[in-house]
Amino acid sequence: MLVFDALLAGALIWLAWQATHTPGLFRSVISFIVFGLLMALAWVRLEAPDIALAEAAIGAGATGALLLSALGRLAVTHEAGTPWQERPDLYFWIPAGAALLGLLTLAAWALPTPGLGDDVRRVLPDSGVANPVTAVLLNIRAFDTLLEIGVLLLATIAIWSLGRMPMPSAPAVRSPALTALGRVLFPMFVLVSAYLLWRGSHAPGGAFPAGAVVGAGGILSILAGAQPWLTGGVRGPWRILLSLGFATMLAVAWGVMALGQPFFAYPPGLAGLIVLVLELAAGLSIAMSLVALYLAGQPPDHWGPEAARR
Amino acid sequence: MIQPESLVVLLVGLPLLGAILTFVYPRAATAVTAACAAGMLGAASGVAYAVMVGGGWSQDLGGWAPPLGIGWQVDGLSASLLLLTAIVGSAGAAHRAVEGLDQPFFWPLWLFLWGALNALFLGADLFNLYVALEVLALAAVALIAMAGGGALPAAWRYLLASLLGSTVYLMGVALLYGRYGALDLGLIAGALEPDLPSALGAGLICLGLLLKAAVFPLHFWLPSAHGRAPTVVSAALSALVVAAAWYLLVRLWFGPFAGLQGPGPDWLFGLIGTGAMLWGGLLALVQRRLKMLIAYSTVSQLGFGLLVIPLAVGAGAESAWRGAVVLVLAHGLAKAGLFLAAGSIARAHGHDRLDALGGMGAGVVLPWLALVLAGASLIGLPPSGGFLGKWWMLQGALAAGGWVWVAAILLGTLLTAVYVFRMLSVVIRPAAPVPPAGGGGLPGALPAFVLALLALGLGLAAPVLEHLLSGDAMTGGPA
Amino acid sequence: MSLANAIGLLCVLLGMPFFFLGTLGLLRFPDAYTRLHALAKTDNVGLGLVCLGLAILSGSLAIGLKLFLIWVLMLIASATGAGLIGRTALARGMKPWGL
Amino acid sequence: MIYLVLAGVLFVIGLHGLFVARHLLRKILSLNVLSAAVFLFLVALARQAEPLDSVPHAIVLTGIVVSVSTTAVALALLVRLSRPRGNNAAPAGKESR
Amino acid sequence: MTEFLSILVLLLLANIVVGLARVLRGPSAADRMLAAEMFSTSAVVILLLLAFILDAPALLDVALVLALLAALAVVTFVGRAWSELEIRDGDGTGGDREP
Repeated sequence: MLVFDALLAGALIWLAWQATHTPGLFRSVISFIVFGLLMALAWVRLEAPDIALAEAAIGAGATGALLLSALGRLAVTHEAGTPWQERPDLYFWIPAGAALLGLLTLAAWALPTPGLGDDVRRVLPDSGVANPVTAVLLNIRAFDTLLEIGVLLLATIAIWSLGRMPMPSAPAVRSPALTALGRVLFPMFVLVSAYLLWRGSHAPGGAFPAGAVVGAGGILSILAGAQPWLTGGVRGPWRILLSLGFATMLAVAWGVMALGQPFFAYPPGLAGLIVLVLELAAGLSIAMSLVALYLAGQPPDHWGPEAARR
Repeated sequence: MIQPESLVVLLVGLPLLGAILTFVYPRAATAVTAACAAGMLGAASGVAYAVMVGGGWSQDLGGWAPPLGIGWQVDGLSASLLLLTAIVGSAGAAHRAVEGLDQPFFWPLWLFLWGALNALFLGADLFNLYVALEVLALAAVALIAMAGGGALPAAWRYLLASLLGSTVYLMGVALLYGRYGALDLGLIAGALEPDLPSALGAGLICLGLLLKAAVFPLHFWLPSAHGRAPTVVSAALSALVVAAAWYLLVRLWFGPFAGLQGPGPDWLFGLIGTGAMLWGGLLALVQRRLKMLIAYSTVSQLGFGLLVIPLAVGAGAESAWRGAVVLVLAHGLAKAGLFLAAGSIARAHGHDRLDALGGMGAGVVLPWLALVLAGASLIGLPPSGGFLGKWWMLQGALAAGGWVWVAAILLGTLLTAVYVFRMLSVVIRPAAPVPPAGGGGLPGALPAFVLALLALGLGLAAPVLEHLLSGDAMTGGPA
Repeated sequence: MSLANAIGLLCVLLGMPFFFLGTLGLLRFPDAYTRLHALAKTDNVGLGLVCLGLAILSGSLAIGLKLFLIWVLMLIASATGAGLIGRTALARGMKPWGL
Repeated sequence: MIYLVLAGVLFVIGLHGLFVARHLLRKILSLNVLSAAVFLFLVALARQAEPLDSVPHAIVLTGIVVSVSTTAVALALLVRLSRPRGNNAAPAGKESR
Repeated sequence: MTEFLSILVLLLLANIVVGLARVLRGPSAADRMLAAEMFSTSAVVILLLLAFILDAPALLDVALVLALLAALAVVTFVGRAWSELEIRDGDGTGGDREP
């Protein structure tokens, strides 16, 4: 397997270089998407299936779609500048980079990596779930997750505050196969996502990949020509749904205080249920947020023909 | 009697709740924000009072003790900054509400910014601080971009600098976690040894924070972002967001990284601080726009705050430490006042070019008054907070025999005085006719005036401040 | 080694050449249309054989079903993708090789 | 160990790319490579711990979501920047009710 | 048997690495996209094989998600990106200003 690791590492480095340094924006974006794909393999090799799942759903799927559609919306895709080979600042960068790399490697060499594996294992029975990663995410370090869901909501608000969504300059290709794809696949997305959510309590899975899968399904349906149901105005439930995960987490964090518990401390016995509720709400909001992020701006109040033509 | 622990929960929960409400029901935004501001002022005062009475404390979130769980810590430093945030946040909100600009999504973003700041001032967990930093950065970027047009490139630069800073910070966190298996500040402080991984980790964390704090020579993104953002946003960014990065730097340096202190880093930080003070001051001197002048002054004033690192060791440490904190507080109040006043003036005149502004006259009396008072605090005229801070810092420096830093502080003060006088020289010009539709009159400038008064009066609160900050001096954590 | 295992392994093994040939086609074929063709073989047959082989190896119905689902999904993706790319390329006036 | 070194190399590549890249989209890619390097470093550390450490996994999951969000905001801003006088230059106007 | 499957995994990864040449060479955007699609199929197979080698059924789920999202990238590409990029030979190394 050492050969596998070395090969993977080599490919990742090459792809990262392609993504950041070689001319041709499209080539870079594709390189980055493949980079995400191979990162999923790296996570597997590092025994982190949860992250592999998230990377497959978010990294390879959603980020790829975000990048590609942004690339399509850019007015200018040509690049200026001298080829990097001719840049004089390389005389600074090569030694500096080598020094940084050397320091990092030396430091990594010296790390004893104590880790908290034992501690997590010890408290796992109290956390209400059997998957340690889910336990850490939604119970032990739930405040991190609260802020993280907050970041998703905040990103949506930030993007909406930039203005109306920029319409793609050309409509998506009309193809009967594509429409069919949207119709056939969307139930599949929901199904797989429900399965991941259910698995999350005892095996890799949970709200994040599940939400990301549904979100990706939503993006795919939009691309397949489905009328996006997400509207921008305050009418309709969308703002509530977008903030549902965040609001639920906040409500739980405070709600337990009514039961005499400290902030965010789940009452014993209820932990499993609370985690499940949080996962459902968070998953829903993650899915909605990904679609909203993909639209890259505030959607129109009504998706009429005039909105599509604009 | 309300537990101070629940007040702390309120400080983080309330703005986040408000952010949701103002997003879902924009109609009620002003009312919700007002309620949040009132609640936060009360909670922050309560927390500060609790610290004064009983000293600082730390609390675990979710009943999980570190190293597994996330902790919060409250001490004089964090309490005073929480209070500053509540004051500046409320004043900014009031200014905005009076201004009557109806931009969609301003309020949720503002409240997110506020909540992230509070979470930062409370956090005692390296990774949790990272997430809070990201929330802060995203909210700030969106708020800057609200000015549209020329603010977009500024927002972009800010976003990139901020993301780079937090990623570098996270790399440092990863190293420290690999070394000590803990993310909690207190646990790392207890275990720290000066070896390569710790030094590299701490170095990366400091580098990331220096970038976020726009410390010279990493300040390239700050002036345009602060100068072009909407007025209230400039105020919050200059008074609070930069202070948050400074706070984190100081908190970490005197807390977990205390084992790495030595003459080398001390001199490095001191020189950076001096450089920021002089360079920022010189550039502020040559600016042509009022808001840009104030923005560059932030770079310069931050240099004073950074001098705490070489000064707060050895003899006179406690005095220098107190002085630096008070200086940052006074700067926050004064700078927010300056920006709000400048915003009112710019609105009245329709521009903020220094050479074309008219003097104090009908319609712009209050803003100019606020500008004068806040400027006095910035220079450090007694009895302002700026005076008290510099006084304490100089005392500390003299006690330690740090003549270089004494000279640096005096030189920096001189520069500050020069650029503040350049700004204020406009006052004595003949009053220019203000277009009647300008609307920058009394109500909009009232928050600026209050802030300036507070900055000026802060020096009178010396005994209170001394008491508040004495419990946790230098330990970086609850005693 | 049981017979079922041998058959499963054989299927996996048989699937492999399609991947290598697919890459070969990707590299050596002259234009996007012909490369599309090479790719389709990999997705349909190669993946199908591997999934079949692994399903036999696992001997579990649940895993077999999951593998089948994966294969079907990849089929749909590859068919639509190929159709879309081909159609759009033609519509944009990209000339097929040899015409 | 090989992954720790890989993380270091990716970190340097991302850092360099961020500074020298001309096109802004490429800066976003560089930032993503940079954060991927940090995540890789964390998980590689978790792999070396005994027993396997779940905390970095959770941290990285959080980090991935945060990085997607920031990437999305950066991309939206970038699209606005590249079309200065498009149909949506300045975010103004009344809140839609 | 695990050793045998491991060798197959290694070969598949090598296959991807060789295929990267198509991403490098292009010439058209569609070619690069095709190569990426090919990689996602290969990655799915690698994950399937690894699931058996490491006896980690969770990896099947990862493969499932990858298979499900395989269509997303290519559909986005055709629908949103390609129309703007045109089908141009080589790379955009022209001298336009940066945005």
